[in-house]
Amino acid sequence: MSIIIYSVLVLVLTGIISAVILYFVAQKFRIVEDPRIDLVAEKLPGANCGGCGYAGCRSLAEAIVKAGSLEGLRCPVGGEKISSEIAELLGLEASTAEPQIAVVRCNGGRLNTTSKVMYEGVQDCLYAHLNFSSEGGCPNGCLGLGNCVGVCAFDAIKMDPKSGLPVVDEEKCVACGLCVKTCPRHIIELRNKGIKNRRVFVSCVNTEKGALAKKNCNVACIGCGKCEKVCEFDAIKIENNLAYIDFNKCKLCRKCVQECPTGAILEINFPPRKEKLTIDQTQSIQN
Amino acid sequence: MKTFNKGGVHPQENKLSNDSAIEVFPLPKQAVVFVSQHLGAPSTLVVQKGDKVKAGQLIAKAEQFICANTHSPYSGTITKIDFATDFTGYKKPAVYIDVEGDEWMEDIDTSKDIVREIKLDSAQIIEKIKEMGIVGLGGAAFPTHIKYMLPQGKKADFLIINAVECEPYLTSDYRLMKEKAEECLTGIEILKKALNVDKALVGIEANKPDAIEHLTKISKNYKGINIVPLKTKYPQGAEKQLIYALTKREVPSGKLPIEVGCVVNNIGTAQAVYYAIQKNMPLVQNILTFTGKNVKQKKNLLVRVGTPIQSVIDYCGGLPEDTGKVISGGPMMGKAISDLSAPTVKTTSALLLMSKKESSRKEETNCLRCGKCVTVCPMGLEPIKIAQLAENRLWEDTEKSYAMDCIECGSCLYTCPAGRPLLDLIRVSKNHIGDIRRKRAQR
Amino acid sequence: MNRLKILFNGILKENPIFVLLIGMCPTLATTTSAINALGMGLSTTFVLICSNIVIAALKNFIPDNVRIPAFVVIIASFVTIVQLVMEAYVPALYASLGIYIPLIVVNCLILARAEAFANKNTIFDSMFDGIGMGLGFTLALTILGGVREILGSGSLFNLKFIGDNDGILIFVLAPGAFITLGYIIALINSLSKKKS
Amino acid sequence: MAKLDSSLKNMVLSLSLISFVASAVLAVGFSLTKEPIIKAQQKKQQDAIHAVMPIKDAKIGEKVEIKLDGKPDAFIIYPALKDGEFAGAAIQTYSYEGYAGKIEVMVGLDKDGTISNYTVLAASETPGLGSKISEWFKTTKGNQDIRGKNPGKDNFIVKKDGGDFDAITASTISSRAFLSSIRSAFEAFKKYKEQK
Amino acid sequence: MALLTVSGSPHVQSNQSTKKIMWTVIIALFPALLVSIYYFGIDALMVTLTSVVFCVGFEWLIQKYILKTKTTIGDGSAIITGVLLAFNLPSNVPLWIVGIGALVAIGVAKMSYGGLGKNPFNPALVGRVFLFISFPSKVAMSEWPLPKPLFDSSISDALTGPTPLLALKNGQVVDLWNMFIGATGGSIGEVSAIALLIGGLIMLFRKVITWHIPVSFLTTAGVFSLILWLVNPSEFIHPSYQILAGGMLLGAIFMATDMVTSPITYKGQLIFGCGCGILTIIFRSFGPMPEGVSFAILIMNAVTPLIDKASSPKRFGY
Repeated sequence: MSIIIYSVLVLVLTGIISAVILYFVAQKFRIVEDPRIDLVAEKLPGANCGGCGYAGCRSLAEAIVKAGSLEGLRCPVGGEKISSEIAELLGLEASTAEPQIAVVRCNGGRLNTTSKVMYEGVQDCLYAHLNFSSEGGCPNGCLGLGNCVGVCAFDAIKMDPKSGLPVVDEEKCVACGLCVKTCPRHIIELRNKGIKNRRVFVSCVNTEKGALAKKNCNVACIGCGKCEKVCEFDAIKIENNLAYIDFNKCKLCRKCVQECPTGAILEINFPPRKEKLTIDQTQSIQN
Repeated sequence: MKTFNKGGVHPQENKLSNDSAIEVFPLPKQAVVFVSQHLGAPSTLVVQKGDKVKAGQLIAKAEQFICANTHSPYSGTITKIDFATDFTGYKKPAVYIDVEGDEWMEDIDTSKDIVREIKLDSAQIIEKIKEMGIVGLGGAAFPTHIKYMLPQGKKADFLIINAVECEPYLTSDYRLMKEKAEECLTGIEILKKALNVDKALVGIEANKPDAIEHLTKISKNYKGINIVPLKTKYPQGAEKQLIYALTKREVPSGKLPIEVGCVVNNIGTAQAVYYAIQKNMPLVQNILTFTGKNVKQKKNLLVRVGTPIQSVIDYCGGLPEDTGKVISGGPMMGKAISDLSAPTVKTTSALLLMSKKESSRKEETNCLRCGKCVTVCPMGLEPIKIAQLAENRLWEDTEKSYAMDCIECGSCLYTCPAGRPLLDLIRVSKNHIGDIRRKRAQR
Repeated sequence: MNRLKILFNGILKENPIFVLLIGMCPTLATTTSAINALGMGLSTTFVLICSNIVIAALKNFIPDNVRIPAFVVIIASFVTIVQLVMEAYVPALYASLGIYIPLIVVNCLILARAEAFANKNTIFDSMFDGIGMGLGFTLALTILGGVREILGSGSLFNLKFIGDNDGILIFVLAPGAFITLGYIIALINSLSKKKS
Repeated sequence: MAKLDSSLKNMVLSLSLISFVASAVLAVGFSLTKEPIIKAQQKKQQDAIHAVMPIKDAKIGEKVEIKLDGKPDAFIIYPALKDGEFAGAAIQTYSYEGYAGKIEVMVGLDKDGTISNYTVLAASETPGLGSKISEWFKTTKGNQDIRGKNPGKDNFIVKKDGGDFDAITASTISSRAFLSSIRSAFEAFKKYKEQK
Repeated sequence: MALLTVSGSPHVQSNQSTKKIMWTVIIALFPALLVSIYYFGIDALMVTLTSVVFCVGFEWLIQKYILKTKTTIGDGSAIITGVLLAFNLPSNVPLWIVGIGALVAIGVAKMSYGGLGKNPFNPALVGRVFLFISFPSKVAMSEWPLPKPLFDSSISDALTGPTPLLALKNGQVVDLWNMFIGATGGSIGEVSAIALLIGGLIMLFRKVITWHIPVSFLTTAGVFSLILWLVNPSEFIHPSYQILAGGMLLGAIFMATDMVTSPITYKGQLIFGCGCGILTIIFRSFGPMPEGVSFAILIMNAVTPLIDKASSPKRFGY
């Protein structure tokens, strides 16, 4: 019997002493942190992709709680759903933004340019960019060495082995913008996904004069201005010999696509037209 | 024999054009002169389309601190002011000139006489160097006058002249020293005066014994110019390595040579300075080595700036059949040319034609950790480590591995038995580190 | 349905050994043979289920700051009970596992489940989690022990099948545990990658 | 019920209550299993003694502890009595020279000191190598069987060191330790007989 | 005309290559192989061939079917692993055990880490140690085949006896000259000091290795064993035996100098060699086994990253 009393006494005493010690230690070293940070962080996807511009999901959560508003603090991965959830959690108003997707604005690649030189060395776009214009000669076009593929945390961008150009997977892309930041030639852009994923954009970033641009690449924008004239919504601007379609103004009427003499404007995810298009590159991108 | 303290390689020298005397390249019919041909801020154009220009006339003016003037190398009419492709394929603003005759500006002395008497004082010399658009001809094209405008409180002890020519194949400096020794030495004299020092050290590698002999003989007529033979080892011609080889002084990381009391200039620059000061002639021409193992006519040419590269090749017998690479400069640090229609610039010191076999890179295998890259690095870096970090895109760690100290001599890539693109990766890291530092500075 | 998911979560998706890699000490030490591994796995499972239930039941009663000592006391009690019972009634098993039984107290698996699951969920969910995790642990241990026994001693569950020859001795020793575990995890990773 | 706050009162109460219950349960459990555990241990001892005893159905006399010079622990001798006569003994002996420390052996000697049988009580020798001592020296093969040999007459040293017995392949150290424990047992046996 | 190529500088590369390095090592291994064929007969050749064939075969299979990458067996590194593994085994070892050793060396120690250049441990040594631990009764480290010159018919087959180290430990007398030329018991590649030295000189001359590791290894081992010998000549072995006997020379010249698993700077290599030397003598003198070179080198392999970190070269301008 004594063993029972003895062991109970020892254990209970240990318990009491450690509880007291723990209490004072906890008092002394308590870290005051806004408990909402944890709640917000829990809502975020936790991929730590850095697409929001912060080091990781928790940093974004800290920033959101600290700022007390969602103005400009958005998780590109989670999108609207998470934004509204967080807004609800913190009693804020969610900033609304349309879903976006990364778009590759170069259609040159191996199919539409002829190689004039060969590149050898480390397979890194930035390094090739430092050394020469490009195999086809276009100083603005895609180098095709895949830095964008390397940085994508969502496996959403792949090199097309045929054209040597990156292709964005619509399902997987979350518009985090890492590839946009990585591309040394600023070819990739985040554009609105559009109704039914339909988009019209100029697939060229070459700022050379028309003749020069056309010399190197079959599908270059030559800055002729035809699209600008045909556009009824004032969505197209020509600057530096290059047309740019403002996706906020574009109504997806597709008139410019037909008008473009080089086929530099692409339409994505539209049903096939009745009359056949002259440019078969459109299809190749759609695939 | 003196040399630098660590690392270095000894590639095949291949000085094939040693025996060809400097030849004057005929004037082209049409020339393209880039508005800015130096490192730093762009110069401002001062001529217009349709203007008639004479050789030596100013066409672009330096208006900012690190900047240099550009002069017309030709007399003729400006037909166009537009972008032109440089040899890397990028577009740069340029002046197109239709060459008509060869009429120089009136105040330029085009005679061959050697003028040794220096009339100007230090400040005037520096001003004149600036005016004549002299840039470093060693390769970097850094405006020369800035080196001589010493920062407050710094004093130079030595003028160091780089006549090492450690790059394989190149012979332009060698020919210069053999044929124009007086001009070079007078140029050094002028630079000495500009810098207010009484000692100039001229480093020459031991593989040019007759140049050493020749210069040593002539330098007896000049005071305070020491010709120092150096052991043949690449990259002896790198600024910091040369200073160490000649003075045993180590330029601290991230600092300029003036920190240890030295100013370094290329021997070619010294000659250009001679012309600028004594003959009033701006930098409009330079000596160009045309070489390569399969090239039939290996030449050293005096070429005006703005000559199309293609015309130089044609002049020397055209492109050999199996040419795989055309390089502007030497095989170790030169740049590969992607567009042969581009014109030469002030610093085009060589055109090297390499066969496919000679120039193509080794097959890449896994790193063997042999450590040869570490052994040969003249800066004491660990290229193997930096490359590994760069492959994993850990740019901040490459900075901590001192990637920024790399002088891009290429010894690591040259020596790597596994054919790893070490220097490529280090250069990429340096670029990223630059971005990171800029971002940091903004904060 | 939900509970079934919890159950299989522990066995496959979050297998404590092959996926979460927790509780490595008994894993490496006791898997010299399949039977030892099975014994260890079942003892741990028992403790895990009991502690999960008790902790889930008491979770509101335990203030956050003393939860770890409280958990440890609860877990340690069950382990001691297992040890006493085993010593009293299955001395043979106790002889081979004896020194590892007390180590169940500090098996991260049990504390981790208490902290991560039982402390937040209902009694029944916790029980199923305990069963699932325990079975996953037992399964993994038995596989590991089986492979090591086959390679190291040429037998399985003490049934010799390669005659008089010894096996590859290193697999019975500590390095063999690491090597086997590493390759099994690699295999599972490559299989699951292929699947997705 | 909401979770309790981490106040001093709650913490102390909760932890001490849990400790109280746990210790109570354990104490009860301990007292319940005390008897069976002792019995199990005794049975193991008895089994070992009986297994090595030179004569069947012998009565086991009072155990005697013998200390030897230079040996730290006592050797325990269980004399076997047949019809009240001393007919041999089971000796619990040990050696600290094993590859992994102490090995404990129960060895049976008849009244002349000839070895009848032995069993290894505790050893942590390398599995597959040193652990073979439990079988090796009672296998009829080569010069390895020690049964029927007498440490007083035969040289209980491994062949390599000039003795009579084959060491286990690649486990010379364990073999040496084992034979040394048998020699010690014989020493103790002699001393016991002298004392008597 | 073919297209011009563009790349960053430099545009020339030295004529060194992985392949050349590997084949030089293979050539350097030949003298030792020939000596052991002379002394151990066709068995030595069989073990070596089996080991090479299995190593190359496993590397090919793993690259082709498991990793699905380009096969690189042409670079010769698997052949070196094969030869070195065989050199560390006795000539009377069963061939199936050699196969298992090759699988471990290539599969576990090399390919698991990503192939050539990524393995932290010397694959041949890992294979050898694996066999040594796994098959103590078959790769016995106490009984070794004794030399039987190829043309000497006076000695009958399959004689075994202790290696010089073990013999010395047991107080027997061993002839130094026999150890130097290789007429002694031991594993295939380690017996002949002269053949190993010739191989080392070939590699040194072709700049495949530098002197740092072998010299620091042997010097440290020599000095340390000399100290021990001076303290107690009856218990410890004379340094000259220490260096000539066992795998010391094979380890110092061929195993420790493996560039993949040794430090990259000269400073680091000196530290590495010293570590190997001291550990070897400690294992030999105070350990339960007569030999310790393999373990010493493997342990130093493990600390190589730390040595690398500690011995980075002095940078210019700091």
